[in-house]
Amino acid sequence: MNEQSDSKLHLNREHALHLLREMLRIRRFEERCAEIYTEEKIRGFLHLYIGEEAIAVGVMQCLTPEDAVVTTYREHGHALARGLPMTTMMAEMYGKQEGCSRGRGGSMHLFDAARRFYGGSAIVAGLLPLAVGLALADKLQRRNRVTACFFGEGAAAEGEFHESLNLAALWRLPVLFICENNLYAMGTALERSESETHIYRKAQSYQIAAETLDGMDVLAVEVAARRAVAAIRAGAGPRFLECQTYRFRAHSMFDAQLYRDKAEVEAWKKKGPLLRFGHWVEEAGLLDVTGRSQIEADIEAELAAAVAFAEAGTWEPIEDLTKDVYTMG
Amino acid sequence: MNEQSDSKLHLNREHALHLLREMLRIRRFEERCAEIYTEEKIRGFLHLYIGEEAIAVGVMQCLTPEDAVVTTYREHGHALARGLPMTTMMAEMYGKQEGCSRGRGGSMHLFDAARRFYGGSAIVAGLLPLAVGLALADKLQRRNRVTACFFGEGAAAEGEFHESLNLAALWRLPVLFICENNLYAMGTALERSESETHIYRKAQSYQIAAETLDGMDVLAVEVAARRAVAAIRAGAGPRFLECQTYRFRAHSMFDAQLYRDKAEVEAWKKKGPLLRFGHWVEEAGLLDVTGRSQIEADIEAELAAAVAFAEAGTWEPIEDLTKDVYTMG
Amino acid sequence: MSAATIESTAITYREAVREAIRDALKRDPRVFLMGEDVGRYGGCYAVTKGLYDEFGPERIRDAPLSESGFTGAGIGAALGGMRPIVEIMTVNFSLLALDQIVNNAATLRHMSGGQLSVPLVIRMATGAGKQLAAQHSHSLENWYAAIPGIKVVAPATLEDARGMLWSALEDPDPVVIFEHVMLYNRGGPLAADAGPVPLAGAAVRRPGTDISLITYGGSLFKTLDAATALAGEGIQAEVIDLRSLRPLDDATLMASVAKTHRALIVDEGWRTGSLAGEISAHIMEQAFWDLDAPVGRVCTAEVPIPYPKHLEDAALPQVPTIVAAARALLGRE
Amino acid sequence: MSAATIESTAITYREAVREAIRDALKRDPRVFLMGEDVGRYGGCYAVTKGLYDEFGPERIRDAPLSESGFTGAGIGAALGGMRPIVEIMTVNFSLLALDQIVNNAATLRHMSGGQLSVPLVIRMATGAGKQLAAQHSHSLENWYAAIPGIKVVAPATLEDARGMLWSALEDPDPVVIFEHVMLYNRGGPLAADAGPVPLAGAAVRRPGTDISLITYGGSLFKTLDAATALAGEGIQAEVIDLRSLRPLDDATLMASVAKTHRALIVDEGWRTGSLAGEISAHIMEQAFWDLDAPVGRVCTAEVPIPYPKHLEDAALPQVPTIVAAARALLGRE
Ligand SMILES: Cc1ncc(C[n+]2csc(CCOP(=O)(O)OP(=O)(O)O)c2C)c(N)n1
Ligand SMILES: Cc1ncc(C[n+]2csc(CCOP(=O)(O)OP(=O)(O)O)c2C)c(N)n1
Ligand SMILES: [Mg+2]
Ligand SMILES: [Mg+2]
Repeated sequence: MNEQSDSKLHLNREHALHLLREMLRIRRFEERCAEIYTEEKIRGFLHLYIGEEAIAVGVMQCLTPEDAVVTTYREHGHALARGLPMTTMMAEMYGKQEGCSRGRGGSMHLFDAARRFYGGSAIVAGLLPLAVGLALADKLQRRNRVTACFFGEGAAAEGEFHESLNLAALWRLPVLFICENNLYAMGTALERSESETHIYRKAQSYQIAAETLDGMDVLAVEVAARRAVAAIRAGAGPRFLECQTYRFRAHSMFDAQLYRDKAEVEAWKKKGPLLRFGHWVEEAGLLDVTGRSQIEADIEAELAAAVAFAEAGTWEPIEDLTKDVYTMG
Repeated sequence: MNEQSDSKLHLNREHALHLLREMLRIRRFEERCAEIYTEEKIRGFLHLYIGEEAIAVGVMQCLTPEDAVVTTYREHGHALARGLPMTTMMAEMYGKQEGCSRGRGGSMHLFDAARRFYGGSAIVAGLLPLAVGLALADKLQRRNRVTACFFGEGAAAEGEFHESLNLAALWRLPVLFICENNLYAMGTALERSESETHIYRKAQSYQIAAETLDGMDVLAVEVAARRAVAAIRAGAGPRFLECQTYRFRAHSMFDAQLYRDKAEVEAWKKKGPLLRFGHWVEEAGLLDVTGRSQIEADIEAELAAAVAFAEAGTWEPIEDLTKDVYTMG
Repeated sequence: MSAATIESTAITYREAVREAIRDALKRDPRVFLMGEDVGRYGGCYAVTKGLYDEFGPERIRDAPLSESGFTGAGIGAALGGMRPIVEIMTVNFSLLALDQIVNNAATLRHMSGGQLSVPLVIRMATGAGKQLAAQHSHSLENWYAAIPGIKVVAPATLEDARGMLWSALEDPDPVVIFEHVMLYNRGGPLAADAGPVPLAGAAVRRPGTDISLITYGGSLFKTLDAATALAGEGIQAEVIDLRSLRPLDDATLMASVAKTHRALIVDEGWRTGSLAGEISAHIMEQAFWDLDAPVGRVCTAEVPIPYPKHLEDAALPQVPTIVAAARALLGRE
Repeated sequence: MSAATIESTAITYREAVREAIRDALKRDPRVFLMGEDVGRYGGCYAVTKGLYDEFGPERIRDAPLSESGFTGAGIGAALGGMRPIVEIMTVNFSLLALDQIVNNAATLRHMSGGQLSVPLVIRMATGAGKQLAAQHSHSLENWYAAIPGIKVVAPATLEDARGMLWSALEDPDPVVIFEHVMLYNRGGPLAADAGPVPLAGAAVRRPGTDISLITYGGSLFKTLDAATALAGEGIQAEVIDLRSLRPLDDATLMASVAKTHRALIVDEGWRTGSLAGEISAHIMEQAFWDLDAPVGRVCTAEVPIPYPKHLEDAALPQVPTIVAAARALLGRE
């Protein structure tokens, strides 16, 4: 495991178990969502983060409640790691009005203003400019806050990605860009969408300090993010992390995955963030079988409560359809 | 003057005088346009290329009639160097139907399909994707042609610039990108619009071979362009030239130029492409005072004919207003 | 050819589009398809499944996430002598390419004094109904129908899905084709020799005398169902499928209104600024004196489409709302 | 305050907008202006001249050529507690920012279940008349007026130019302000204490009884001139300035039509898909039985605007075409 000397990471038992638990919460939540999807209680698009949990969990350790988070349609992991309750998230997946977006957004549009979680967007690269603006507001108001902005490597081909990086760098804004490079954008492999497949080099071409790292290693992510966030808070402007990762499941729920080899998927699964970190925690004697079962049981209980909450949730009345299009009226 | 060893440039007297004459044609044409503008016979926006003539002239030496040219609203120089007749260009400036775009485009929208001159666009960076497509058509049809695409450094901030570079590099398309870095986009200095002010480095971040060069030196431009075009024709994919230059005049006709120092303008004028190359041609004994006068007189005659042609031109009948919106009807 | 020799096969709308693309690729070497995930993935709505294996990566060209870039590249390739079909996954993402479409594709011919031609076809999915929420459920057909220099069609039937792409590729000007997401799974018989279908011209899908129901694309079948329901009440509704959204076929519309004296337009666009409004204005201008009642509109509620099914349903035109609006226009409430 | 104490100064529309921005910057520290060349250059239409020196680079923020980027940054800054004014040089370039406006600014409040607020003001120039040709002469107000979640205004008078920006900044939702390029040089007196002007509500600019001329923005003064010409022929035209394009003030429109029984809409947008069509449909739906003649439209010819003056003039609504259309509606040709 990566434990660089300049890290401020204090890896005691408590923290290690916290990381494990957080990743497991995401994994179990999504596995359950996939099941519920087949029951047709969750509909629309459902993009699972399974395999990529280390990134959201690693980065989120480095943020304070004052910081902001901006992400994509593949955002269950970020939302859970940011502290959104599983209950309101699950209700949102169902489309119930007790959901974190009142049920209107569903899987792709989780919001939580109190936790400064700004979505949840279905337009690839569409929220990058918004992250720049949140950071600009902080800078103008002299608040020492960071905006963490997650996106896939597919977003790097969009013009909005470049415009955003340039603005953030030019104006030295406190944005942490996190590219979740899972090698595919739907069915398009990175080498078929980018002439330069090292995404961090694109960031460098804006004079943004950038690095690539093992996104399957939660400690590596936390270390890198902690360093980056510290630099940002010190006024160094934006930072960019390219996290190498892989999605274990289909792009959305239905996808024959003809564009990649089964063997490739299996090889990556062996590097899975839960597998490796779980193993390490065990090896290090931080967790025995009973402890692990307890964690799983806790999560199962949390999940059961979330599902019950969602099931018990209510539908927004049709009369409210046009409410909130505008603030008044 | 830059005469690198790998250049295929044969700088005999004839060619030197040709370069001088071509640059002078642009200079005199635009000076006349500016005068005519004050007479209100030319209207709308008029963006002068004065100071930047070496780029269009240098690059155009390396293209064949089969190659394509795509440019911006500051395109008189490219059009003249590409061989568009001064007559139809001047008629276009007047808005007469004898103009190269039937008078409908004016200064910003010069077209000449026969010369594969595809405009002339008023949307910054808007034609870059189109250049990519022209090159794609050539590649798909197995034609060994180059598409030369000119744009200002301001365009580099637009998303379309990045999307285009990536596509060209990814698909190894025969595009020659020429950035005319005149340090300002309207009133915005480069360092206030780009975090990385070396535009060619942006191209490199797409794995495109790119270089920066003295855009005030017509020979340097021709040498670089010749090398780039040769590589493109050999199948090496796109090439990128960042030409350092300066516009001597206002952005368009009206502009108080409060955003830059008079001294800066004067310093650049000393490096003017006509001044330096004219001087060099003289020093090298290639042209005496009479010869120079003869060139000027020839151009003056060409210009006089162009103005007469434009003046004698006719207005497109109002009944034809909606003609050509569609091919039929 | 005698009727007996014309065979027809059961086919879905998705397959009809696919066959149209396959045909075009076989017929004309200048044709190629370009868009996100059209190749190895098989298309986000599985329209292009199999074509990559059949035609290879040059002609079924996967593009990076760069809507503006590859749409513009399509324009350039059309200028360069190709016949590109650009697929923008959905109209929602086409906002990113609008500059290319409005400022380049639509203007180049006129602005160049007739010198340049942009024989480009752009296909995109449109519409709601799959619970994809606010950023994936737009119907912006009217925006496109407002752009001089392009043609816009919305095939609703299998014949049109198959035949309009054919005609679009033969057209020298840019053509935008809207495919409603809820149509892809619709099946039915299609004649084996189904050929090109002209781009202009509305179709009377059901003749009637009491009211003209004017619609297009994904709303056609809802409107036909509404007409059936109305017939049960003794109301004979004429159903007109616009098919071409630009230009509009005023002759067919006005002939119908001259007969029925009443018109209702069903359009999945948001009401304000909808194509329905434009058609209402056309009837106002050309058939005012024929009208026995004001032209009505059934459109989508003016709200970013919400995710839950009951709210999505409530936001969109539905058979009961169409029936009720038609009844009201006939004074039968 | 007695009438005597209210002073008014001669001012141009350009200066009125500038004063409105200056006021806002002084009144509210959360306000800042962001856009291309708004600072050192002074604005492409010189609207912001002098503000950079007065307020500095943080509050008069020059942005790179990145319409999507800085518009989206404006949305984010609004979410972050600021009150940004984003200037997009002209509506032509706003196509590049439409994704941000449609998919983010307009949806965030609803889609988040009412949690988020985007108090953003976007200003942009619109319209033709300066011989800037096909890519610089659009009037796409109707596209914006079709987007649920934003408000759209088009101030035509000095009072509105000054006062609507004020109200827009106090509005918790995104507001788009269209400034017609031909208005900037218009001058007149403006009261020194000119205050905020509500965003909703049309204004009757000239009362009349025979026909309602409905217009907005750059076409207002042409329409008023047409009304004067019509008065010379004994036709009393009522001129209505929409001011707010979204929402539309139906009450004022229908009250006028109820009185005049005839309406003509003057709109610089291309005819098909124009706001004029939407208004015609509103009148159809709400005042059909009041009409003595079909509602007419004077719009821009459906063509990329050409450069030469005579063709540009021919493409746009003009006083004589308005007068002729009004006469025709009154049966006086
Ligand atoms: C602008 C835009 N274009 C296309 C799509 C369709 N789409 C949704 S996700 C996706 C792939 C994105 O890949 P990446 O950014 O790598 O994220 P990942 O799904 O791998 O996490 C595509 C093409 C979209 N949502 N938005
Ligand atoms: C998309 C777009 N945004 C803004 C403008 C307005 N504009 C016209 S030219 C220009 C500056 C462009 O600078 P640069 O690319 O460096 O070219 P230069 O004029 O220096 O040759 C701007 C901002 C435009 N035409 N298009
Ligand atoms: Mg990916
Ligand atoms: Mg420049």
